[in-house]
Amino acid sequence: MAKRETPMLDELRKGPYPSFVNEMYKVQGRKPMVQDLLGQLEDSYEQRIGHWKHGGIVGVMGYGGGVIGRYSDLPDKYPNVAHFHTMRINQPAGWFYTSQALRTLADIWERHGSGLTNMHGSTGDIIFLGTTTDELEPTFQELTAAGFDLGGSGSCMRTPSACVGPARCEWACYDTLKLCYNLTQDFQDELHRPMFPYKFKFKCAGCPNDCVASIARADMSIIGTWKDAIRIDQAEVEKYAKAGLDIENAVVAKCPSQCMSYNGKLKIDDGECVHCMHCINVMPKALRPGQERGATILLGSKAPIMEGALLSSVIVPFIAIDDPDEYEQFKELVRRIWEFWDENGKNRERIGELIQRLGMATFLDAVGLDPEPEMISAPRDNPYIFFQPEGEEA
Amino acid sequence: MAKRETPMLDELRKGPYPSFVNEMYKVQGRKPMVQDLLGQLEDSYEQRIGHWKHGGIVGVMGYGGGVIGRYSDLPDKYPNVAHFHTMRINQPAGWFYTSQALRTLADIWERHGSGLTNMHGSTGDIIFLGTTTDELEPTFQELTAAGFDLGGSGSCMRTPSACVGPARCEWACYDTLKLCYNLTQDFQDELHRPMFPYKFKFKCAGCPNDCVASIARADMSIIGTWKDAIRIDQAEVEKYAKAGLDIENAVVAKCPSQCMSYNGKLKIDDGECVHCMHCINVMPKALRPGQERGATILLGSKAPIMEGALLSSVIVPFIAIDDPDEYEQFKELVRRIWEFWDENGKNRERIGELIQRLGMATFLDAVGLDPEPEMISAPRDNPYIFFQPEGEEA
Amino acid sequence: MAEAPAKRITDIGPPHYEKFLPPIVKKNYGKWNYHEILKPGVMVHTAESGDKLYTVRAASPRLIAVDTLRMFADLADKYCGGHLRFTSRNNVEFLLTDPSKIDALIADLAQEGFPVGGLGAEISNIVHTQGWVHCHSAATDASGVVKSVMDALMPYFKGEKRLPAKTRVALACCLNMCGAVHCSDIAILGVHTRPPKVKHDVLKKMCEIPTTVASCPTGAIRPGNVDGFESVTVEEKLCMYCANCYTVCPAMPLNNPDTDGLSIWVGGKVSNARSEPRFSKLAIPFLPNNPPRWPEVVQAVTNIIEVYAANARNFERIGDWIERIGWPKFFRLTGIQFTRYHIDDFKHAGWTYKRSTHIKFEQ
Amino acid sequence: MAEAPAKRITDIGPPHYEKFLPPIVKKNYGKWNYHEILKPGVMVHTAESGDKLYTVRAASPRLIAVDTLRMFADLADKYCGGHLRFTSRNNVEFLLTDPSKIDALIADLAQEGFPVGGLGAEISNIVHTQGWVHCHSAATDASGVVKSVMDALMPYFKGEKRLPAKTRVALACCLNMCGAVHCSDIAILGVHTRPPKVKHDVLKKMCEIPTTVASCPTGAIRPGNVDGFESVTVEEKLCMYCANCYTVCPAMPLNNPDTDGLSIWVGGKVSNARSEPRFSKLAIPFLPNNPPRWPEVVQAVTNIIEVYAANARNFERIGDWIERIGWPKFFRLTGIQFTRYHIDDFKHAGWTYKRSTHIKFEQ
Ligand code: SRM
Ligand code: SRM
Ligand code: SRM
Ligand code: SRM
Ligand code: SF4
Ligand code: SF4
Ligand code: SF4
Ligand code: SF4
Ligand code: SF4
Ligand code: SF4
Ligand code: SF4
Ligand code: SF4
Repeated sequence: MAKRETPMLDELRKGPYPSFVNEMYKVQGRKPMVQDLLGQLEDSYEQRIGHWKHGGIVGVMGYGGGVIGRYSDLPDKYPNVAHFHTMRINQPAGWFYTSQALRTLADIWERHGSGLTNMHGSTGDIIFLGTTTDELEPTFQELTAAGFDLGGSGSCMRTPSACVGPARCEWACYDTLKLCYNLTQDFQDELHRPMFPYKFKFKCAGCPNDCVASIARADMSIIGTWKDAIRIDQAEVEKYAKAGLDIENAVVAKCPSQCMSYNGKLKIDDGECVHCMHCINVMPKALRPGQERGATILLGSKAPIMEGALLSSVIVPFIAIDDPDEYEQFKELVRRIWEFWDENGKNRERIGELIQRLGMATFLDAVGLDPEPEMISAPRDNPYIFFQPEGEEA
Repeated sequence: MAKRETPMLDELRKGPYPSFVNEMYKVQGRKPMVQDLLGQLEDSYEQRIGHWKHGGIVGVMGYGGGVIGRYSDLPDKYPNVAHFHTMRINQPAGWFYTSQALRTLADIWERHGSGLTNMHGSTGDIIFLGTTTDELEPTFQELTAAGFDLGGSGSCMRTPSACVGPARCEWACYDTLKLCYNLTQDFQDELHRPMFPYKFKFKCAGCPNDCVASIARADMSIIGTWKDAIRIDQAEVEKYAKAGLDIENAVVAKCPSQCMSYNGKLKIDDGECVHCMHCINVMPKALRPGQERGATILLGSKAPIMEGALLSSVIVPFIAIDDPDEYEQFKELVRRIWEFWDENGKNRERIGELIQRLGMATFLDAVGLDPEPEMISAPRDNPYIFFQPEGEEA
Repeated sequence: MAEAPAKRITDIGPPHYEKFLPPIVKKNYGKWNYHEILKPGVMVHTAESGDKLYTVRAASPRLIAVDTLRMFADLADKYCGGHLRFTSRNNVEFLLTDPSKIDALIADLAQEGFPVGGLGAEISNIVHTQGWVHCHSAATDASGVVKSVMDALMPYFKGEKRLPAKTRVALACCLNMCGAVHCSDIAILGVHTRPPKVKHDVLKKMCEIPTTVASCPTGAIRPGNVDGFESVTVEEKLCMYCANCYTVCPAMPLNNPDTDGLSIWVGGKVSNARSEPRFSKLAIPFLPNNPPRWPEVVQAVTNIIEVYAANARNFERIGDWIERIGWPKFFRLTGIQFTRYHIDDFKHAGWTYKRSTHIKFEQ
Repeated sequence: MAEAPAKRITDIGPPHYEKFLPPIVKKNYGKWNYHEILKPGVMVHTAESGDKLYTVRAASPRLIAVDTLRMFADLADKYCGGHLRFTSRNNVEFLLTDPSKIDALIADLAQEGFPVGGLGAEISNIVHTQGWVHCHSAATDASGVVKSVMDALMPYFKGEKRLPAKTRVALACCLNMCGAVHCSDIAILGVHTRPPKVKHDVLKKMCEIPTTVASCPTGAIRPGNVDGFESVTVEEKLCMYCANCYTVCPAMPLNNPDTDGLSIWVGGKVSNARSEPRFSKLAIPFLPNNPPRWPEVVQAVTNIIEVYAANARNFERIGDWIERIGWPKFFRLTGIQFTRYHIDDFKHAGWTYKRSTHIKFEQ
């Protein structure tokens, strides 16, 4: 069949930024599937509308997720994308690869799919973009043989992800890669076999800069922080000043809690510091997070559907999260939260929405956490208090 | 009948702050009603519970409000307060009196009621505290003969009030007393004959200091402001500095929009000023509001019942409100707002709650105001936009 | 009601304020230039004309006998041509043109038991409500609590003790909040803590069932057939004791000597000075009703004011101060216990959850 | 599905990350001391040991062919012992120990069409989603819009034009917001603007009526009997086109070539640096779907970035900048029209009303 002309898409082969259309061209010669993808996409561009139908349930044996079924609504015109399913492959923590590993993945997908990928999906997975139902199981078996496994989809624990953390970043306050890997391994069943009211995402950020956007995109956000004083190397501060950094305006004046002062020497009132990272970000050579390190646990962020978007909110102001006991305690908390969600969550109700519906205090009671003022920006301003019998002795 | 002992209340006759119990003692000798009031109140103190029943509907001929009916639930024990109704008398704007006027009021209440008053009630009225149903009409006739009239109660326009404004305050940006009086007179029918879904309160404050708490306690808050530059008398600034005022820290650093600077001379970037009054409050001799004066109109504040407390929000960022035309235009807006409320408001739904239920944009359309960014603290963060047919061409 | 006879005077409104303005005010109306606080309770306003108006502000319990009105009238005649006014916080202000008379007036007022003060950064009168003196809805008394608290705060009223900024205290005896306590530096609020007990016999006589059902903000009231006739039942788990049902239906009283009490709220403000107006937030969920002196309430309010006075910077209202130090520190400094009740769980609760890692740790 | 045969490997999870870490990372794991940005797209991390790790960051369209994976692999072998990683914004990073090889690598990448940049205060890759390439729910394409916008923003990616702070752009092709655009400095969001057209025949085959009804955030979907069989109807006045019904029920498509389009959002952020994380707010309610280059969107985004770059102070994210100047001024400076759509009318709308008189007036 003669290749359909794609003048509109070809427009997008021009320009300085790397072109996804060029990527399609790289494989279309040997992949009829991609020829039809280009064709259908050109139709979409001409008609300003998508041409995919809802995905049916497809997958690999024994798993409830990891594959997004996709079918064309123009199967006669573009038979090679009549089936065009996506596979989600759990990325290595921190998205590190060797050339060897990349080639292995490339070869598997060359054999079984469109040859197109997303490196990576928004949740963090490697995305194998487009294959047929028959190819799912063989692809899966080659992947596991090569030491890879599927990621999550549907109402399950989704593939956790982590910032580069201690592997390359001087600010990591806990080992994000280790925690991400540990959670992924310990919760394989929750990852592959949807049994929750809805999706649940973990994202591990090593410090408050939050380079994996965990506070906006994870049901549970684990964000590194420290309790003790910021470490200051006054000599390096001096050098920054000499090098022309306006410490007064660029650092001191921008400190959100106004807890710094500078006059040749930099002073920080660490009890007032809110650990925003700004001063450290600006003077990485002179300032470093303290040494009593750990993480703040926040819960509930999500996109708008359906009660409106949420940012995660603090449920544990500080925990040390390093040795096996601390890991176990943390995972115990996670299990209690899931239990509470299982028992009370409505279908397609995220944990963040559930907590708002039933109330933070109810949630804290259920999972065995004490209320702390660090969990709120301000106490209630309405007098609608549900006093409990013991209320009077408050 | 022998006077009941009131040991607990007598406790409250001691201490430096003027005592309401002493006030009751002043009249109880000649007012059995107050003797019984003291008695019943002592019961309440002993038993830690009130002894008043719900008020039935009592009032004066032709009026639907201005009287709060009140009945004792211990009528046998305290027959003189079996009826103990309150009359609300519309205060003169700004709460100014002559000794003559005070004596007139005192004499009327001496003749017809308990002899106890509140100067004033929270809405602003003179409160005549406690009389019987028979005395209501005679009291009313003596009051009107003396040039006074009742205030509001029930689902009507409530008695408007105003800060002292131009009568004594150098910061009044419009004539609060004149507007308050004008509204009260023009809306007498709305004041005396409840015909709204619920109460509607006006409060007139001459500047953003808001000395009548209008932004928290009025359905419509009219708060004076100015558009042009703050008037600076640099010589007086100098004097404040000499007198020891730390202008840098007490004024410049406290400016919420950081639009001031001081080095011998005080500079203000008036385009950035948010008219918070702080600098003027601290240096009244040196700084004065500008001369292009008027008011910001805000709508909707109220106590918690039932959707939660509200502060008023901006519906007109600035209007000049001085000459008759401007008064008429303003009252036209008020009437359109009442119309919208009448048509759409549920029983006991305040205007502020109604706007939140139907949406600000719907309200603006209905009353003929254009949306302006000054009406909001930030645009929506949720994507749930009700596009209208013309939406696409937005 | 029947229509009023023709000759009967109605709808005249209040007297025109101009009739009551002192000559100096009429002359300088809208032409004031600046003011100065001369001493506690005394200030002078200077007009562009150079005229000076002296204001002496005296405390008032707000509930006053006609005898006191007459006494005020006498003092006004004696000292200022019969001119006086009341304030939006219910203090009384004498308006003098002759400064030499100020001290004599203050002496006479003291004699009568009306101390002078409450200007500027001093504590002014407590805006309050009816309580057991006149309202059926009260969960506590108003005047008695106010008297007890103000007795303790007199040094701040008289300017003997300094405060960083204006500090507004208000009281409301039930959630209707007639005292508009929702935006006060310190608010005292009467609260019920038990659901209404439905009196079915009264209800069928006095209440409309739909209105009663609709009155509940949480939808706790359900229409239902109770032993034979139509009435309502209360889903007690959903009740947060607001008493709105009682307001519309006398058959649903909540008053209870042992479980009614008072709550303390902090950090609200009305003015736009520096920070924007702000709601008061919960500090203490419940204190017992303990007449005649309410010692627990007096102690709680005094404690907050003392901690504030000792820690805040100049011009910081209580809410501005807390904003700067953060709520955790407020609870630590005041020794007030943080409880589950402090965490909002009404309609917009999610807005008060801490959605960042901006956290302070004690060093 | 049927149980898997015993020999079949499952539930092994991803490879352990340590297998892929470069030796220098293993050696200095958790012992990094500081970093410096050497030039656009190139930074060095220095360990406590003194070791130095050089990172070269290259742009990626995210949708890449296996050929490109192999090309990356070859470059990694040639320049850095086969070690590389991808970032949370889908760029590719080569991890070098020998700084002398940096320029050659950059040249090879340029050769292949992969420019280097996106570090620090530069524009980095646009987090985006599937669009017409793979999703049924898309109101617009993802990759094509991103390509068009990034072509225009390359000077900011390459550091040829400076920005006051990190500026994160994201795109999501429908309200599900897989691109998590709700907290981005600039967000591009595909929107529908017409209610779903119910296909009753499909519905009865494929959808559960209760689930479909429950899926609507505004309760616009009512169960109802339509010509003979059970189906649902949509109260169009209550519909705000979120497509959540379509997500759970294929019989309720909203896609429409003429009324689907894109909206622009600004001022969101994720980091806790200086200010707390913040949602993006509506800037432009609707721009038409105009493939292949979406000029209206490109123009709108570039305009906002240029106005921001020209007016903001150093370290001010777009949201911080707007917070300082105020929204009215943002609309004035950008020339964007303020409309009724900007005023929130969802559940917590009241929170966004201006509840103070802190207003600026142009002089
Ligand atoms: C592939 C991916 C977008 C991408 O191009 O990267 C994606 C694609 C889809 N998402 Fe998503 N989501 C993806 C990350 C996200 C994220 C971002 C994140 O995880 O950080 C979000 C926002 C954060 C969150 O979880 O709220 C996200 C929020 C949603 C939602 C809204 C959920 C909500 O509660 O608001 C839906 C709707 C749903 O779940 O039914 C959704 C649904 C979908 C579906 C399955 C469409 C549907 O309604 O069934 C999309 C399949 C597209 C396709 O054909 O491939 N997707 N989705 C991302 C997953 C790849 C991966 O595994 O790495
Ligand atoms: C007398 C006064 C308190 C005082 O001691 O000063 C008062 C007394 C009552 N108020 Fe009030 N309110 C008074 C000012 C206020 C204020 C303050 C203000 O106006 O600035 C508010 C808060 C602001 C507001 O309007 O929201 C206020 C909010 C309420 C509410 C709650 C309304 C709401 O929407 O939340 C109710 C309940 C109701 O209306 O049914 C209420 C109801 C009542 C009732 C009528 C009790 C009832 O449920 O029927 C009280 C009669 C007490 C009595 O027996 O005398 N009162 N009420 C004030 C009127 C005096 C005057 O006319 O000057
Ligand atoms: C007399 C009165 C108006 C009236 O018509 O009755 C009044 C009069 C003045 N107020 Fe006020 N305010 C009066 C109630 C208020 C209220 C309303 C309230 O308390 O319910 C407020 C809002 C309180 C709040 O924000 O919660 C109020 C907030 C202010 C402010 C702003 C203070 C601040 O920093 O937030 C100023 C400016 C200042 O004091 O520096 C001010 C300043 C003034 C000045 C100096 C204005 C002037 O130049 O004349 C007046 C005398 C000083 C003073 O401290 O009282 N007035 N003032 C009220 C006296 C009440 C009382 O007896 O104490
Ligand atoms: C590589 C990466 C982490 C990863 O595991 O992949 C990363 C790496 C670094 N980030 Fe990040 N950030 C990365 C995504 C993020 C994200 C997430 C996102 O954009 O979705 C954020 C939150 C963005 C937001 O707030 O909306 C993020 C907010 C920061 C910040 C705070 C910036 C601010 O002022 O708000 C810093 C500190 C700074 O740049 O001064 C930072 C600093 C850094 C440093 C300098 C940390 C270090 O010492 O190594 C790293 C390189 C500099 C740079 O500018 O990229 N990183 N960084 C991500 C690179 C994405 C990309 O390809 O561009
Ligand atoms: S989140 Fe913190 S630790 Fe992680 S990469 Fe970013 S800056 Fe480094
Ligand atoms: S980390 Fe942030 S809050 Fe703490 S001192 Fe530095 S700038 Fe200030
Ligand atoms: S509100 Fe303004 S004008 Fe009115 S009294 Fe207070 S300070 Fe003066
Ligand atoms: S009025 Fe307020 S905002 Fe304006 S300059 Fe003075 S302090 Fe600043
Ligand atoms: S606050 Fe409540 S109890 Fe007090 S007067 Fe108002 S309605 Fe009555
Ligand atoms: S007290 Fe309030 S919450 Fe309880 S039933 Fe009555 S109206 Fe409902
Ligand atoms: S944002 Fe919407 S259209 Fe785009 S991938 Fe996600 S679900 Fe599909
Ligand atoms: S598009 Fe959204 S709002 Fe409209 S009917 Fe469907 S679910 Fe309801």
